[in-house]
Amino acid sequence: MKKALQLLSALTTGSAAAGVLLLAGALAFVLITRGSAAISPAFLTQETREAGASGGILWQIAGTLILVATAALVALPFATALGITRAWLLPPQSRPARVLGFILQLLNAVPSILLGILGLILFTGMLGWGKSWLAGGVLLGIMIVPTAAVMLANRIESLPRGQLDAAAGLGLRRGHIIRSIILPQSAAALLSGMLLGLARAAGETAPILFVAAVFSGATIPTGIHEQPVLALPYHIFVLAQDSFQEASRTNLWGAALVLVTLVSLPALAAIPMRHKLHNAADHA
Amino acid sequence: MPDPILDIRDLTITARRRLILDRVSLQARRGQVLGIIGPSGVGKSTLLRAINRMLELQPGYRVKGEIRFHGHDIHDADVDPDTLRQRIGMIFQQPVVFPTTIAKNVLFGAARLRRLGKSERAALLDSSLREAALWHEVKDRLHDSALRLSIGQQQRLCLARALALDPEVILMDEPTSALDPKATEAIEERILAMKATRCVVLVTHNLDQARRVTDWVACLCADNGHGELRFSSFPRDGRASAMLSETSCWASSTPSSLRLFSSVSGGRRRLGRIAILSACSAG
Amino acid sequence: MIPTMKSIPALATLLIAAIPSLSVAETLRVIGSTTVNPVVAEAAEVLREEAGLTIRVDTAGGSSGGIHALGAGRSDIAMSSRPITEADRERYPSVRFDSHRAGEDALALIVSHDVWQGGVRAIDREQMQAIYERKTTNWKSLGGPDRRIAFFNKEPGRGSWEVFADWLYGKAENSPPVAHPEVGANEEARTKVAATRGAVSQLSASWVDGETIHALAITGDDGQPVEPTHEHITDGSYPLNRTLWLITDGPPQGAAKRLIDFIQSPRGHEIVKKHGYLPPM
Amino acid sequence: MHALPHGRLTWQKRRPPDAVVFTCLAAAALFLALLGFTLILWVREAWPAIRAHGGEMLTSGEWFYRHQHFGALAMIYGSAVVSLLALLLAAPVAFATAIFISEWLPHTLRPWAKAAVEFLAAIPSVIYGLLGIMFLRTWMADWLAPFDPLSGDMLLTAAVLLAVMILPTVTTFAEDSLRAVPAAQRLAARGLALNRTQTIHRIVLPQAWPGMIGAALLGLGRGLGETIAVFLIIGRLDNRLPESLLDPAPLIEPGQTLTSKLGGPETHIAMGDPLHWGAILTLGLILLVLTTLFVSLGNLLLRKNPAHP
Repeated sequence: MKKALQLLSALTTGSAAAGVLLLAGALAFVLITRGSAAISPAFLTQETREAGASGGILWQIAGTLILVATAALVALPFATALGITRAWLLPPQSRPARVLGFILQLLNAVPSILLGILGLILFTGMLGWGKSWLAGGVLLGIMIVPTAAVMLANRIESLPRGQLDAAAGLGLRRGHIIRSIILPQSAAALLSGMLLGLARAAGETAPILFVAAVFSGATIPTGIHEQPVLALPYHIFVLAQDSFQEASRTNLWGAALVLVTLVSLPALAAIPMRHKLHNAADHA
Repeated sequence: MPDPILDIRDLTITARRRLILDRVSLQARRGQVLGIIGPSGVGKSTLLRAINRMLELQPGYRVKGEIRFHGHDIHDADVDPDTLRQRIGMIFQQPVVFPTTIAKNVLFGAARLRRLGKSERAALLDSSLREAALWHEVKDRLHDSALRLSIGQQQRLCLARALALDPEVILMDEPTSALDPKATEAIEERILAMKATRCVVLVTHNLDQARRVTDWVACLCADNGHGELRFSSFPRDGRASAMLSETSCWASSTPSSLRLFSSVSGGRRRLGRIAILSACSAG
Repeated sequence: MIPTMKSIPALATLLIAAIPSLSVAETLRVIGSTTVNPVVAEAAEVLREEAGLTIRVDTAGGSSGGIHALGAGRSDIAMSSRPITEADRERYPSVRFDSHRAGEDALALIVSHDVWQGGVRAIDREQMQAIYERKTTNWKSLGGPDRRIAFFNKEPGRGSWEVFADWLYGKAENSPPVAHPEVGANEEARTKVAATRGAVSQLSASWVDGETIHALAITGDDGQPVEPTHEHITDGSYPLNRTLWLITDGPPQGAAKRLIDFIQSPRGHEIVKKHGYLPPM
Repeated sequence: MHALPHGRLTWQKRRPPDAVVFTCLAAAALFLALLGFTLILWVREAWPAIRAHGGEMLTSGEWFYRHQHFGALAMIYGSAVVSLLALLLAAPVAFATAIFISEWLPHTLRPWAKAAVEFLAAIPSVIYGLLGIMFLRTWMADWLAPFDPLSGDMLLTAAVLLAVMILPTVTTFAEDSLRAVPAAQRLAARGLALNRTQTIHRIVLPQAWPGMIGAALLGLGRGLGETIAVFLIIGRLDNRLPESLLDPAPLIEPGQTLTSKLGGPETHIAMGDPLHWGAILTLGLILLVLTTLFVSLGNLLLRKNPAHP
């Protein structure tokens, strides 16, 4: 009886895992087969025409890159500061450190649509920017700060205690220790946290829906006030919801494939770093 | 006798309601090597870390009593602990080398804490490595990674790194316990050389080393569960060295010696043994 | 010394501060109804090539979205398939709404192919009210197939709903509170009705292809069904016609004036006709 | 010797503020203050609606913004049903997958399995929405044809799509809590002649169970917050409440969740009218409270095992 039970358990869990693997494979297969039909140099370098039925997705890609770059610039300083504050500046295991850690984990799970509405309150309501790329960039930046900060903090906590003591023993101030030991040795974790965050930011639609993205007519912004961008996720969102002419369907799949590739690149780049950190975390 | 650089009076340290050191008093002077000896776990390292306020970097420690540096209590509000640690250097049992070149390691503190020109930097590098007796072994590979040095060389590198800040006091926490005899001898020779211009506080549980290098020795014991100063004397003083070798507090914490100790303490035998074991394991 | 990561925020603030000084050519902002959008979008592309005007067209929020954007000063022109109402004027007292006709259009009541095949070809106001208020729920009672009625309502802010409610209840405000599955822009309405059995919704007549979706005739009080053809729009016999408006705050100037003048020019009329609408009366 | 003056006062000079530490603390405080400020602004702008319609929002299922009715019960029901159903569909598969990856899968293959799960997690929600429209909508319409659904867009379609979307989240955190059980315990169990299945059931699961519940709650939190994919395929029909709690009828009807309303057209036009805008913001607050509740509960449960930071 024991043998049969073992086989049954292995089979059920195995088939579930196989199912998940199959699902991932199927999604990739669908995206690649349907999307590659539209992919061509022209598709990536021309602007959209006839509401998505023809032309390329140049400005959508450019817009997404602008949003992601802005998000990185906005998020980096805050993620660094929050990570170092939680893991080192606040006494470890003290109440403030634990509370900050808890807040960061909550912020990580705030629905992105609430960020979109937060943008309406701040940028449209208070600052009266109308649709602006900067508003979108800031919101996406706010979204990825917790992810990067938590990864940085975990890495700092696993840094070798000896080096920190030795540096303090020399009379180095906390600022020196941050610059000379903590940052250099945890930069990899911060970078991979940022990359994971940026990968998610590139694919988000909800935060940019109200304050940053338009469907047509925008190219490279030349200011802040009333300067929206096109964005790949928003382009797909509008096309998916609205038009179904045969021509725009292939372009729609093409845009989807480009977005998934764009999103997977930073995530893939982060994998080698995360393995290194994972091993380091195990040995520390 | 010159007035003491370090004057510790009734120092009492507790960690989360557990007493570790009870009313320890001792003094250290320039031109002298003060030895602190005793079984492991009696609080020698904790005492050392209290002197340059490294203890407050870990949560849960409370320090009472006075530690005077040049007659000025180091816990006064206007004392900057970082500047204090520049005046009181520290060498750990396990040498800790930063993952960078030998030169950058030596100047790791000085380059950041002093405004040094290029030539001053080279001069300081030269003098520190010489004072740590490491110059000849590394002078032509200063820009190699320090991680490739032997343990003994790494410990001397740490010494050079501390000396680069020209501290008045050097605290050494069992600096040779991880080293081979040749490296140990090199360190001990450096301690005797440094004695001329600096004050050295050496924590060790190597009796011969204490006899060889210290001018004055303080023996900490864990009589009733926490570290106490049993006595302090000249190491080579006949009476003191005899007491040194046979007093139980000095003996290493092997069970046999514990039984001997508990019989002497009479009635509190059971409590004594438990307290000792817990004290030892805490170290 | 490792280049400190802390210098990046300084760089960011510098970059963001420098941007405003860069804004050069003023961009004409046009927001509003998806019904008017195809005409304005094509006109904008023409003016962009020929006159180098940078015109941005956005349809989020439909007619009301455009009017609110104009009222809040977030847009230069509002595209609307419904006229300005008293409520709009009250909400934005300081705005002098100046409406210009871009074309005429008929709002059709479209049904899916299976309903049309089933024999439903015309509908009158009472029957439509019964459907809207969920009193009639099966096409059988209208001489159609025995199938549930799937009414898709245009989402809030869309001009089509206002025109539909005005016709059904005299004034949109008098329409009863009732909930239906919502569809957004014209494209989504067309797709949903085409893909759903027993479906009916409101859509500009020019978007009806006559194969997957069909436009019902409206039976007037005299009992005569009137199809939404151009003749019936011009002679006013089809009740559900509406004007496509381009609305500005005060008389239009600069780029706004050029866009409106172009759309009201003969070349503009060609674009209007190309998209199935009628040039303004 | 380059000895500095050994005077007593040299180590007493006032110390200049540590610039780096100051910027770190200032930036951290600024970020939290910014969020706090927007939360206060949010509540302030929502307050007129809360005061006027607060009770009604939680008790009535009638949302007619044109008639100043702001009952949100139908949307709360929609969000709850879609997320719970998604979790019911996703959790068994996710737990089984996590168990397989952590207990059965040979070490060398584990990175590949994790890569597949992370690929599913990396796919943006708009792509899931697109896949939902292109495939799931028609499949659900055909599959449920006997029940004569209005169209392919319904609560059930949203639940199925959401199940796929939260699968990676639940699997990853469940696998973490399984890995948190020390390998030594597995060896000890095998040493006592327990086979792998018994080891899993007797040793690993009893310890990892709280963490896996935590993983499920995090998945639920993620599901509640999903907007774009749900918006595209839920049909967006307001005020659809079931007769009784377990009445399955609404599942095959179009519906509305908190997020599909928040991401929809009304938010665009609500800003003009304080009451309508306040009601929309209150929906946001309700969503925030629900999500925070489940996520913090999930994190607490996950933190019970050592591996989770």
